[in-house]
Amino acid sequence: MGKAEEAKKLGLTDEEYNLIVQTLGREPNDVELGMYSVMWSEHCSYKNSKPLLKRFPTKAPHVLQGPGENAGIVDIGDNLAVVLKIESHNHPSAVEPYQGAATGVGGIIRDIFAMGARPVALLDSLRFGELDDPRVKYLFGGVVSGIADYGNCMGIPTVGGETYFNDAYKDNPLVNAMCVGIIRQEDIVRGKAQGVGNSVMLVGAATGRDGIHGASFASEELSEESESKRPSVQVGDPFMEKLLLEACLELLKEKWVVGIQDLGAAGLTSACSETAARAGTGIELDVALVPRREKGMTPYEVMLSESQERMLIIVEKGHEEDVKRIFEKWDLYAVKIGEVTGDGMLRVLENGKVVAEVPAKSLAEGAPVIKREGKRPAYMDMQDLDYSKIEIPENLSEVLLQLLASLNIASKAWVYQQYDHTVRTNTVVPPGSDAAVLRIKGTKKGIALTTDCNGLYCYLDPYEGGKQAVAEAARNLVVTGAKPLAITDCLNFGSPENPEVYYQFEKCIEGISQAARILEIPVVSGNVSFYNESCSRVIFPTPVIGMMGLLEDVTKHCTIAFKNPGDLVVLLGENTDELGASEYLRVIFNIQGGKPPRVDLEREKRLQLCCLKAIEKGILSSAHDVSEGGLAVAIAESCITGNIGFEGEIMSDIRADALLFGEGQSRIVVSLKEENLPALIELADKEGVKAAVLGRVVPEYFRINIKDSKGSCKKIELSLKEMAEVWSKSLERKVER
Amino acid sequence: MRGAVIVFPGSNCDVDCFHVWKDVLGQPAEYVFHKEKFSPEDFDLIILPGGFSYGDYLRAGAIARFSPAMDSVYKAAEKGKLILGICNGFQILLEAGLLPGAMMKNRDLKFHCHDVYLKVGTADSPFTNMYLPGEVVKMPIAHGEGNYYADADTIERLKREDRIVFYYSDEKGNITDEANPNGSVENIAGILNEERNVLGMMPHPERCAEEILGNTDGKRLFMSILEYLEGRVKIGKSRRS
Amino acid sequence: MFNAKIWVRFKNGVLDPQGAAIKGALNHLGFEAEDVRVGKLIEVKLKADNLDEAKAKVEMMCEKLLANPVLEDFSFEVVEESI
Amino acid sequence: MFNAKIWVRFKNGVLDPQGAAIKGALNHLGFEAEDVRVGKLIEVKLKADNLDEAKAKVEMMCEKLLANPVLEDFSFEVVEESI
Ligand SMILES: Nc1ncnc2c1ncn2[C@@H]1O[C@H](COP(=O)(O)OP(=O)(O)O)[C@@H](O)[C@H]1O
Ligand SMILES: [Mg+2]
Repeated sequence: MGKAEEAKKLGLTDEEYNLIVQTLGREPNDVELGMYSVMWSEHCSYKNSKPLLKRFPTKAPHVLQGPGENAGIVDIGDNLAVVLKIESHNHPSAVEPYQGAATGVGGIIRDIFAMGARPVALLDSLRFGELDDPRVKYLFGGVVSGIADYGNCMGIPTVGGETYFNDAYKDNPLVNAMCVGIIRQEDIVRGKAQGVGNSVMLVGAATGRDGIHGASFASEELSEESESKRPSVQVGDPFMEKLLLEACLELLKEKWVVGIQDLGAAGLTSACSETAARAGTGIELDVALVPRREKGMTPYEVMLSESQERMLIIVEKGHEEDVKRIFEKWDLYAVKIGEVTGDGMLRVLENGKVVAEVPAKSLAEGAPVIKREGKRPAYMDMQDLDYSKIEIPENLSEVLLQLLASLNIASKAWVYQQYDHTVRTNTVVPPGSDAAVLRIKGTKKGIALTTDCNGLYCYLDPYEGGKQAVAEAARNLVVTGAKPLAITDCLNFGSPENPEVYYQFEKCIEGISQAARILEIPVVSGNVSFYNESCSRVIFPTPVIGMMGLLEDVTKHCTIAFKNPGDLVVLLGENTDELGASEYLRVIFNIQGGKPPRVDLEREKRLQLCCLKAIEKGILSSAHDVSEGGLAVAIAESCITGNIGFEGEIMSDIRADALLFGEGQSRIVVSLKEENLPALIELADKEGVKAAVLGRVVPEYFRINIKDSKGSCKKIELSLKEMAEVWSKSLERKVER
Repeated sequence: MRGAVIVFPGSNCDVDCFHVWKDVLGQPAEYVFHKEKFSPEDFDLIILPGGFSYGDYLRAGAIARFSPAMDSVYKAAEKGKLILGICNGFQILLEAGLLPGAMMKNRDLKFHCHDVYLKVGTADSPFTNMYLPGEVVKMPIAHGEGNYYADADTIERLKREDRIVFYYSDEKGNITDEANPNGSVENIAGILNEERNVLGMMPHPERCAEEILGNTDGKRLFMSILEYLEGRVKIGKSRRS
Repeated sequence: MFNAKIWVRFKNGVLDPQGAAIKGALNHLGFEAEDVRVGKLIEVKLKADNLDEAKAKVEMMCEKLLANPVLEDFSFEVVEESI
Repeated sequence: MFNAKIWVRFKNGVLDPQGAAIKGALNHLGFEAEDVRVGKLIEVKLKADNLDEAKAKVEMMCEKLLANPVLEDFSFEVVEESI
């Protein structure tokens, strides 16, 4: 087989192959071709997404590191910074759910401590098909225990995430993991191979034949054949990673450490070429020096292995023994495998003989960018739904119960109770609220964390869906009392080669950018995952927004639970006549259509400011944003989590189901002592936010009356017990059955 | 009172225990790395923290018990020093034979992280003298292998000698199967050795010892230790006379 | 009634973190272990009409549930229970 | 070099949660499993001067580390590696 042909088999296009030949001035050998093929895969090169990602706002005075490094970094004062990043492990999890998810968690943790930060929290954003399918059930169970076992063993609390079920994800589940770390600003390190003559060392686990070509695997759609590619799935060793974490953090206190980089997709090839490219240097290494787990590995295999729990470390020459000493303490090896050079080449030797020699920059950054044209999907024209044809159900109490039982709304306790979310004793608000809150020991501060995205919204209107994901994430932080500071995003899409998918991608990015700009929340890191499709279906476009916010005084945090009988319940924001894309239509009428609710970003901004100020003033007892399931579900959730009831009356001419279950945006349900009402009203007036009393917190029962101006009246009446029962138990019942 | 927290490879509640003893109780605290030995005289309290020593590979706590630091722990236990094993620390104490019985995987094979109610079995110990016997307290658990097992004779003896410190219970103190999160025999959540100076427990008192974390029921355990060490309470008399 | 003994092992080349940790512990205790691999031993008592059927059933069990073909190999032995 | 196969099983009378779960799953799939017990298979390659020494070593390993006498029984087989 000719080289060009082989290149094609490895996924390189003719144009790409020619460029490689031109760059090298010769044909690449097998090792070089393998290295190029993984580094220029979509997963490593971002060749399909780069130009669009530039549209994100990424700058703000508090951004210490934006996209481009292992993770983003945000200044939070007190000389501290927060490091954050989210990443997908969708394809590995579709093939081997337990190990796929576990190694996904392992990988994102390494990204955080590669910056020198102590990881303090994990979040996981999950999407699966419907649980009635036995294979989906197997995938879901495996993914959750994989995440649990890895994060729990590491002693990093998993404090939040999301869990959605929709047939769109049946063949291709989404498993996104986010990690957050804290660091003193002077301790920040970067993944740069600086200083010619400095030593390049490999630390952590021995190298085996794991996951060779994993990066290209992630850049293909799933097919029957993917099953046969299974050996590329790696096994995670969280114990090894825990030792690696402690050893690296100990090491990184030393001034003579120049750079550090985790080995993820494309293993040594990626770590070496990226660190060299960032520093404008080269690296020469000898694969014979790499400790192996298996006999007889070729240079090709060593360079492309994706064995987990390894790091590349660049130290000043002469400090190799110091590195070894630190790693020995943790029973880990550290081996010098090469040196930083000045010629910009990544030169791979085997026992002194050159087996590959390519420009590091060309490998890491040279993949030709692919410009694509999007095409508005035809289905978008069918989204107009005539609601007048949908009859409002007679028994709205029953509807509310059905919504509370819907797995997209019901409690996710079955998931997050398998995650240690209290280790490190910082978790002030555990999973179960709108966002998790962690204190930062040694300061008065706290951080709040969330991930959000509604794939159905993004499917029906990618631009509005993108906007909404950012708005909702920010709102979820704000209701805890945190000011949103930064976004990390994980863009999960189908194949970019499909113009309709590309359109979704472009529009989602526009929506995210627009919302991020107006709400003033920069994007500091992220990840793109394409090819999430099978022959029968493409996933919903799912740009997951991970967001982090800051509380100046963590004791002032707020939760979603109603607290005191007698408290007034007030709606901040306005009810709208929107029903499109709602969980209500999906669950009750089996309709996934209509226009998703629209976010007025200026109004959203005022609402968030008002809520933040009210929490800061200490006048609220609880705050919970209205999202899936609408107003009735939001109130019910505040009741169930507070183990307390509600009674209220709403006057409105909006049709009853839209009022109760429509997912109109920019609304927050708060509760407060009656004496605080004037202060809240004053604040709301000042910010131009509507505030309306909905009712009161009462013991035990749940009653909402709605009346319109014509005097017609509808009601929901339920006992707290029956609501709590379906909301708390539905997921468990479904999985355990 | 000088406290030591042993750091095994894979310990991850070491910092939490250290924080409670030092910052919450205001006592001197030190980490002891598993490769080091120490003299029993060096410390008044030795904490074996939670986590996944050696990844909990093979069996939880099985490998950690061979650490050099454990040699010193045996000696300290013999000398009557207080040894507190929490979660993985409890598992290590069982494997080490400092406490009777063994730990198995939770009966539903799942990791459990949530609050549980505990009925105080005995307040007559250096660790629980600030609780009332029969009192119900709330503490978080976070473990995958907390299913305590011992044969009937051992259980009988633990009861007779009043060595069961906590039982999983409901909010009202009823010891029911529903309130048992992991399948432990007789809902046992924590036990003492014969001399009452070694306590192993699965729940995490260090995670509920500060107002900001929403629960301070665990703080009294550490305060009990201080009361005892500072000689303000005596224990064990009722039984031994 | 038939008794099956099923062994499930990691495939060659697949990382076995448990084995590695146990090897470390054994060597620490002074045993000279060169290599340790940890697998599962699953004993199943099952009904079948005859030995062949029992074997076929066990094979199916392994393929469907007991072993994960991505990572593991299996082997088994079936004997009829002597009453 | 010697190869040891070690089986570690729960003692009779100790409830085996994993076995119970697998039994449930097998029956759900339509296999008629009467009883399932899950144990460990630990394969150790070790140095020893002769077979007897190897066996003695393996016995010690089991007693000290590989099995927990409160819960578990063990048995093993050792063979010399054919080179
Ligand atoms: N996979 C998960 N891991 C951890 N926590 C989760 C997961 N799924 C949901 N949660 C938690 O459950 C709560 C409700 O989630 P969700 O319904 O997505 O909230 P919201 O609608 O406010 O975004 C949150 O606290 C969330 O962090
Ligand atoms: Mg919310």
